[in-house]
Amino acid sequence: MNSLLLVILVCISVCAYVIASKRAQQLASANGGLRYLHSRPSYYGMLAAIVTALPALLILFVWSISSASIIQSLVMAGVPDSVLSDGTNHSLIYSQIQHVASGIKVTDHAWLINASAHYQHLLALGDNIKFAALIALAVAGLIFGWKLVGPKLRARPHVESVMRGFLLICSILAILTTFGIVLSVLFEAIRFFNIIPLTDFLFGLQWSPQVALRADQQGASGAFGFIPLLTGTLMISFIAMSIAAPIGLMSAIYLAEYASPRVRSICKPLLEVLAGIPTVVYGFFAALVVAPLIRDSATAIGIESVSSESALAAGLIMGVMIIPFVSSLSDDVITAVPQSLRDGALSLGATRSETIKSVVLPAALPGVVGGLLLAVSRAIGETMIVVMAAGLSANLTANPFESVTTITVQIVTLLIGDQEFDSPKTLAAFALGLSLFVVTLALNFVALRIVKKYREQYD
Amino acid sequence: ASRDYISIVGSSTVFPFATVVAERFGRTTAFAVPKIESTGSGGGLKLFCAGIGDKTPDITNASRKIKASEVELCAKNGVNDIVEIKIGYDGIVLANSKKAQQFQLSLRDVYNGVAKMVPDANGNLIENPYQTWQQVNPALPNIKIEVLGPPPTSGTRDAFAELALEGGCKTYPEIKALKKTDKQKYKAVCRSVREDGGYIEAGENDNLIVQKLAANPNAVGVFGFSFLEENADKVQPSIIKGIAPTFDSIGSGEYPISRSLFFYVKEDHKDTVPGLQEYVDAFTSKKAIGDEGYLTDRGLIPLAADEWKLVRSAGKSLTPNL
Amino acid sequence: MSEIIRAMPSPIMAKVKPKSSVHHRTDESRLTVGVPFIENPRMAVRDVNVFYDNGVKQAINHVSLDIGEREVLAMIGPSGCGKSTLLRCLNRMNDTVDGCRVTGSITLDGKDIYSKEQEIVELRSQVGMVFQRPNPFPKSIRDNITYGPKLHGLVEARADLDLLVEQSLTKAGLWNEVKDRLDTPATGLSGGQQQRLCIARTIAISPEVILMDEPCSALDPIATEVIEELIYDLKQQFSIVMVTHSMQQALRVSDRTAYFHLGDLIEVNSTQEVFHNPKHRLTTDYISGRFG
Amino acid sequence: MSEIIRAMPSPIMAKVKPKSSVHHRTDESRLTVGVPFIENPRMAVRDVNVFYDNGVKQAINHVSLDIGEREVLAMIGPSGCGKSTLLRCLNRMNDTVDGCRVTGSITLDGKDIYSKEQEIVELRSQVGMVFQRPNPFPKSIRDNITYGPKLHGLVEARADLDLLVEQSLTKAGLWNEVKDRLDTPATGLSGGQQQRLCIARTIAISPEVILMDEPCSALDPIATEVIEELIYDLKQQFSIVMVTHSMQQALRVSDRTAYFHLGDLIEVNSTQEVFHNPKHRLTTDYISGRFG
Amino acid sequence: MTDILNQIAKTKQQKVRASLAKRKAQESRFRYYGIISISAAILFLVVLLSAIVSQGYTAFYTTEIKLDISLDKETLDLAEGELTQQALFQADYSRVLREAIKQEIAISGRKERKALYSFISTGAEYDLRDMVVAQPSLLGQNLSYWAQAGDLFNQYNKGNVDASVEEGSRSFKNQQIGWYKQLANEGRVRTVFNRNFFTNGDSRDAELAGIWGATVGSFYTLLVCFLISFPIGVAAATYLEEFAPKNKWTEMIEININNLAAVPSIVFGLLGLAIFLNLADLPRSAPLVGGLVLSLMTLPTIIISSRAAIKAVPPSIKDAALGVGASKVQSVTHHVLPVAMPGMLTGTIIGMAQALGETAPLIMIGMVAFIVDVPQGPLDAATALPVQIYLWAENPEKGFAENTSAAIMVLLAFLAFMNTCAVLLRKRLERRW
Ligand SMILES: Nc1ncnc2c1ncn2[C@@H]1O[C@H](COP(=O)(O)OP(=O)(O)OP(=O)(O)O)[C@@H](O)[C@H]1O
Ligand SMILES: Nc1ncnc2c1ncn2[C@@H]1O[C@H](COP(=O)(O)OP(=O)(O)OP(=O)(O)O)[C@@H](O)[C@H]1O
Ligand SMILES: [Mg+2]
Ligand SMILES: [Mg+2]
Ligand SMILES: O=P([O-])([O-])[O-]
Repeated sequence: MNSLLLVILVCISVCAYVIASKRAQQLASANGGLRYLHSRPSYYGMLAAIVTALPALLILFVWSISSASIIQSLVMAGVPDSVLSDGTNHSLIYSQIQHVASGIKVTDHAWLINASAHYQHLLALGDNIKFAALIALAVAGLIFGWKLVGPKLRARPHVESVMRGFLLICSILAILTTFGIVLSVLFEAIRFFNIIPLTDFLFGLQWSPQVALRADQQGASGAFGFIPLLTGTLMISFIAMSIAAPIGLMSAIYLAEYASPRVRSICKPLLEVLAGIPTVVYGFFAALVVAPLIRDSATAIGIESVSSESALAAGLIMGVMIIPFVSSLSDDVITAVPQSLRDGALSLGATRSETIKSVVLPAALPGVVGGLLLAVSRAIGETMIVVMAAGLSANLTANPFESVTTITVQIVTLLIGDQEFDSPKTLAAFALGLSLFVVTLALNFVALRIVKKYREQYD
Repeated sequence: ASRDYISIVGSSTVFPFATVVAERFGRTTAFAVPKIESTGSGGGLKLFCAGIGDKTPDITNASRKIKASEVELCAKNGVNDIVEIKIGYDGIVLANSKKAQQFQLSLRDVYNGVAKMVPDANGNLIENPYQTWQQVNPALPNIKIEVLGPPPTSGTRDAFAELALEGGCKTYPEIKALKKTDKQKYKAVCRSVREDGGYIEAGENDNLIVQKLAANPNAVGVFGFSFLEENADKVQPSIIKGIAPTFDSIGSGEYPISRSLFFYVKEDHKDTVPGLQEYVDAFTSKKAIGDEGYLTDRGLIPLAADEWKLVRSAGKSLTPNL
Repeated sequence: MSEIIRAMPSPIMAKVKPKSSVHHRTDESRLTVGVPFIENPRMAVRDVNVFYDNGVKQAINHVSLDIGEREVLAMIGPSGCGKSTLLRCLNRMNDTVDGCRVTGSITLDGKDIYSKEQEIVELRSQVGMVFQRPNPFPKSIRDNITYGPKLHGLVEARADLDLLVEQSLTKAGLWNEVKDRLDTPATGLSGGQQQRLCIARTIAISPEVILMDEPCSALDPIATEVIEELIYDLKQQFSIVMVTHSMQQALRVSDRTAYFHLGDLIEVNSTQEVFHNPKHRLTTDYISGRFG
Repeated sequence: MSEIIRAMPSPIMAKVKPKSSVHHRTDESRLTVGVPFIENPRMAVRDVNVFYDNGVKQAINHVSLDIGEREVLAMIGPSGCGKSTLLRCLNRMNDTVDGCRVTGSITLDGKDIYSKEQEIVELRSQVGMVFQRPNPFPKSIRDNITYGPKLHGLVEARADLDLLVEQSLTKAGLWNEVKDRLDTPATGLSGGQQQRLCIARTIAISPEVILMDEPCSALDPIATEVIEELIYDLKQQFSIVMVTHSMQQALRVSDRTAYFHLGDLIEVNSTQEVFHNPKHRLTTDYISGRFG
Repeated sequence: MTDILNQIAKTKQQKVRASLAKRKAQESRFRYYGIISISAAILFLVVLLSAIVSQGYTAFYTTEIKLDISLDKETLDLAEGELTQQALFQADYSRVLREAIKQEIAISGRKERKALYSFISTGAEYDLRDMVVAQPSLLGQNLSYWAQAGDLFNQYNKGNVDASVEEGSRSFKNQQIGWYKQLANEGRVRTVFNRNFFTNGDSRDAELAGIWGATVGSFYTLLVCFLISFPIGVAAATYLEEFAPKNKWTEMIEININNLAAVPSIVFGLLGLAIFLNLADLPRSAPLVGGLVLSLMTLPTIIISSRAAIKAVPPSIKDAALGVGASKVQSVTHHVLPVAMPGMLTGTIIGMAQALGETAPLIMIGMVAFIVDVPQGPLDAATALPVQIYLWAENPEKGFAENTSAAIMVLLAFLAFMNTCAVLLRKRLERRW
């Protein structure tokens, strides 16, 4: 129905475009050329098409949003008071009516049959009205658009302001959805903090969120201390960074300063392949290859109590994943150091490595640090590697051979099985999401500021 | 557009059976293959009871019987007509890696190893002090207590708490006495699981637990018998009260931690969701859950013949039986 | 004025054959007008060709030229004629350019700087360079000066370093302006001060020759004036080769001037001679403003 | 030569007060030396100030100047003196610069181009512009030429368009070089050809005035020569305002010359007069090469 | 005051030379660090890829067993009388196959029977059924039929079962190995290309499981993601870069968009759950929701890269257009956007490639179900490639290990394909000024 309507609307708009631009053309040639008109004929056409389609589309949009509730109130108005009065839930009754109408349910209550018939009738009526009204509106728009054509009409500026409006709406949409959606996490998180005090969450040392699902069940006590998760996350990120930072940085230096264009053109994309591999693949590799390997070799050199899901395994693999991230950011920053600084050092007789160490790196340092911070935020937010390779036990430990858990892992675990947002358990996922968001946001903010400052230095 | 496939949620223990049935059902009929999510019995029932209509599941699998509180929740949301189908038995096994020593446990050992509160020498309840199995029982190996088990959304967890923990708990007369005086406290003591790291909630995926056991010889896992069967090459069951979990010992009820498996169907959806009736029919058929049915190959312990007949008739007629 | 141009056939179009392929003027190098060779040169450039892009593009054609002691040699010519290229060959800064190749010979005090034995590090400590845009290191003023000497291990004692800083800055005419803030970042200085700092930095390693590539083109007239005075002072001690795009500047500061055109060295002679009595038609045209 | 400089105090340092805050020379605008106003001007600039950065920085101070019919007016002056800024005010290209504000009045044939009624699109079709670096659209040569006319609906018939392409390119002296490859990308042309294409593109919309901002500074001497000849031809039909950094070029092609200094219009007069008989001290210094 | 400069000049050459050896050693050491780092990274890539390939390539072929079957009505459990399509469809083909294999291998007892029956995949039944339904004339005939082998048999045949392991910890027992050898000696075992892997959806049987379902799921997800994020992203970037006034607000928006690009994907999964499933009441497990979630994630990436592409358009081109009298909107639509389009597309493809590899947010919105049927549209339940990998990786059966690796190979191939497209696009459309 809607798609047919859309097709018809498009057709009418195309008509509007064609006849309006034709008319403009005729006007122009009758009056000595296009200079007679304010704008090119196609702009008159576009304006007419906009006038035709835009109001109809807007009304269609409003209708789609509001029709459901209008119909609901109309249908509910027809339901006998006797049914409504005995304290039943209105929306339940309405869904019952809908089920009957769509055939899920069979019933012999007369009022229900009547109501569902009413419902179906309204639905059809609404569709017809919509259809007729929109087409009438479009045709009116077409006529209006055609009438508009004239030498005085500033068609181009009008069309252009519609286009700008469209662009503006898109950017507002992009920004608002992202914002609005962030707010909704905030909202759920606030619900969580209404149950569990913020301080308990932020400073608690114990994490045991699997509370009872039902009244008659014995779950965990519900300790929502965030610290063990934070330390676990930080430990894994730290291990990852201690792999990624030196390797990434040295790779970047080598590629930027030493490698021939040929080597560079081969190695750079190869490194970037590492970043392109889906993290679930790394997780798979970490869990099935690296973790047992670490365990075996640690036992071989006499370290006991090595967990099969050590922080080390997850951290190492995550480090490898982040290498290209560090290297490409550092590479950018290093190549952005002006050649003139290198020339300055070289012309004083510095060797290449001396130039790099004493001039290029210090100059690039803020940018490199910013890049590293971005990489850290990436590590903190990484999910699949840790879900598959790190553990679930919220140990508060500094031993990398033990298993730790991370914020992201807990978010996944908390929401599997139970997705009703009515217990601190499920809401805790949002609190964790929010804290993750805040932490990465803060890191990014700082990192971007540093990088930007650094860029400004040389622009 | 209304949904044209069956939507199933629920128990991870029943998941491997349900998927096999669903796949066969889809391949041998004109209906679509049902979509199955493993959410745990509790989680599944919660979703199931959220209401009727397209957006809610038609069936939930459960590795325990539905609780009165859940029936209430369903009713509150308009889910009144529920059909319960029992499909067979399952044992809850405690297992560890084949590379390690096999455990011989009593229910009391299990209780002392996993419970949150245990009685000390004087019978006072204290936070569980045991760190190694040997402290629980000198006959057990001297390794750290590290039990990987399911979270509260899981039916296995409920059954484990009721059968194993409470079973061990009851062996202390003073606690047993509590049942009469303070039922609430009794439950809290007997069914609470320790939270100091000895018991690790390993999520709904039993396969994952098995994988982790295989990699970590110190850990003990809690999961359904069928997973043991499939992974007999990697893990070994602990012997509980002198009885190993086997096909026969569970079927006969000899093995102490055995339970029934179920699924629940919304009768309301019978006429709307194509294939629902047929799916239930296929699941309850002799070919599937009979003595020689294909699910027994996957580790399902079949119902006794007369019990099956009852289930079969409920499945055929699909009349609400709760 | 424009009428005049129109009346005359354009000198360039008429006379200069367009630059074509590589090696196009193989044995015309001796065509350089004036006095390219002098007695006791510090550096001697002989029949040098420079190619870019792996030989695809020839930027310098068979240039031969001497650089004397304690003189300022100016290189002038229209944009793209190869002034910077030749200059950068003199301390092998062109080595850093991928695909750049140099043939012919360049000697410093008689030793071929392109020979295998030549250590580049050493060469650059002898032939210093000052660039078009001031490029102080993003460090303190003091560190900018001491960077080179420390690198080569020329000075060790702290006191010597201080002395060195003072003397270099004094020579560069910057001491009085910065003596109170030696430890502040060099990037905080004005453009002209920065350029003098770069000169001081170069002086600090006592090079024999200083190369300057349009050292004033990024500076305002006042700063230019100061640098020009400085160059006048420096030539008492160093040989200076300087590229400039301003004929006036060449006239003001240099002793000898070399005029380049599309990679050829057209004319070289004493500055007075070049400007007031040019021998080659192209030089005349350039100086009288027919092009450029 | 350098000795001379050393002997004389720098004229700049001594005489020119440094540019300070906004509005610093409010009523000195009449101080412009020479003949800023002429009879029957095409465009008239009256007491124009231009501010950048929301008024923080004043780039043009109270400039008044006429642009006559069929003449080439050259604007010269040291870097940063505001030549480009004033030029871009003439077709309101400065509107695109955030924070740029223009006061005073500029008229084209008596109509204020900064008035509310003025359609910018129309203004720019009357006052065309050629930029410093050639900037052809990344399209075919033909499309480059026809873009403007199509935009304004000047020409409809396909045949007319072809004719227009031919005539514009012919006027820009490019027809013979490109007539066989009108549909190849314009970016494949050499720099000089591109610049002529840009001129052809401007001619194609038949502007009344053509503004050129250093149109030759990115070109080699030969291409420059060609463009200069072209300008000579164009002035038979158009008014041309041209910014140049080369005094020689101004001398060669312009009828009148305006000399700017730090945002002030110092002197304007016939080119011969400005170069051979400058009235203002600053002009003299600039022309004699004391700075720049 | 000594003239230190003169002093330096005198001793310089000697001192420079003295320091040279050490400095040169330093230089080459530094260089080696760089080489070692790059080699380490690339080595890891090679190890990872070769581990995956060596484990996964066997999934591309599968095993079949030749059986002499007799399609008589009795074995098929077909009633006498009219043979409807329906009846043929529901006949008992497993019995036919089981009888056939029992003829080859003599067995006794339930245990052995089970062990032997596991040689034949349930997939063989369905294949046989489809064959008979398509060709009812086969009924009553005896023919030799290549039946799809069961998982363990298949694995053993492909050499993925280590027979030297002690029998107790191995699912494929010695007796079965004996039977295998017997069949192999009779020439009844062959290895063929595994079509199932590329045409099937998920399955509980490793030898039947395929990636087509997940591939189609990924396709719909990406399609939705593209249709939403590309137009909005490009329009937003155009507005912000070309039309928005440059002030504190736009700067703030820019910072926020940059930050959003680095928000962990799992947070977007949370959002999807809260907004699209719980608030907007969209169906669970649907590619539509997956696409929406991923588009929120890619939107900032697309906006950022599109802005960069627009910024990279030389302003001289805009000036040129304005200079001949084009309006701002015209200069943007006629010149800026066409020139920036390759850059925008490249950024979009890269964003899409990232989205293709995302797992965590899809898990949050229920795209982790067991789904056998290939989805027919964006509202059908589906999984996606990386989620399928995740699911398979946790399956205990041996056959899924190779399936997992093979699925990874396929996913990597897709990613490589997309990235190559991006590179080629950039190369092809990139213009030089
Ligand atoms: N790195 C390079 N690669 C390729 N060609 C180059 C390179 N550097 C310079 N050239 C070319 O070599 C020729 C000479 O350039 P050079 O920079 O030496 O000229 P110049 O006389 O210094 O000009 P200017 O006055 O503009 O600085 C020019 O044609 C230039 O394009
Ligand atoms: N967009 C801008 N924002 C702020 N200041 C500007 C801007 N454009 C130019 N200016 C300043 O205005 C003054 C005049 O600049 P303008 O570009 O007009 O000089 P010019 O005479 O054309 O110099 P050149 O010969 O270098 O082109 C300079 O001080 C310059 O820094
Ligand atoms: Mg140069
Ligand atoms: Mg300018
Ligand atoms: O997943 P469960 O079977 O333990 O509910």
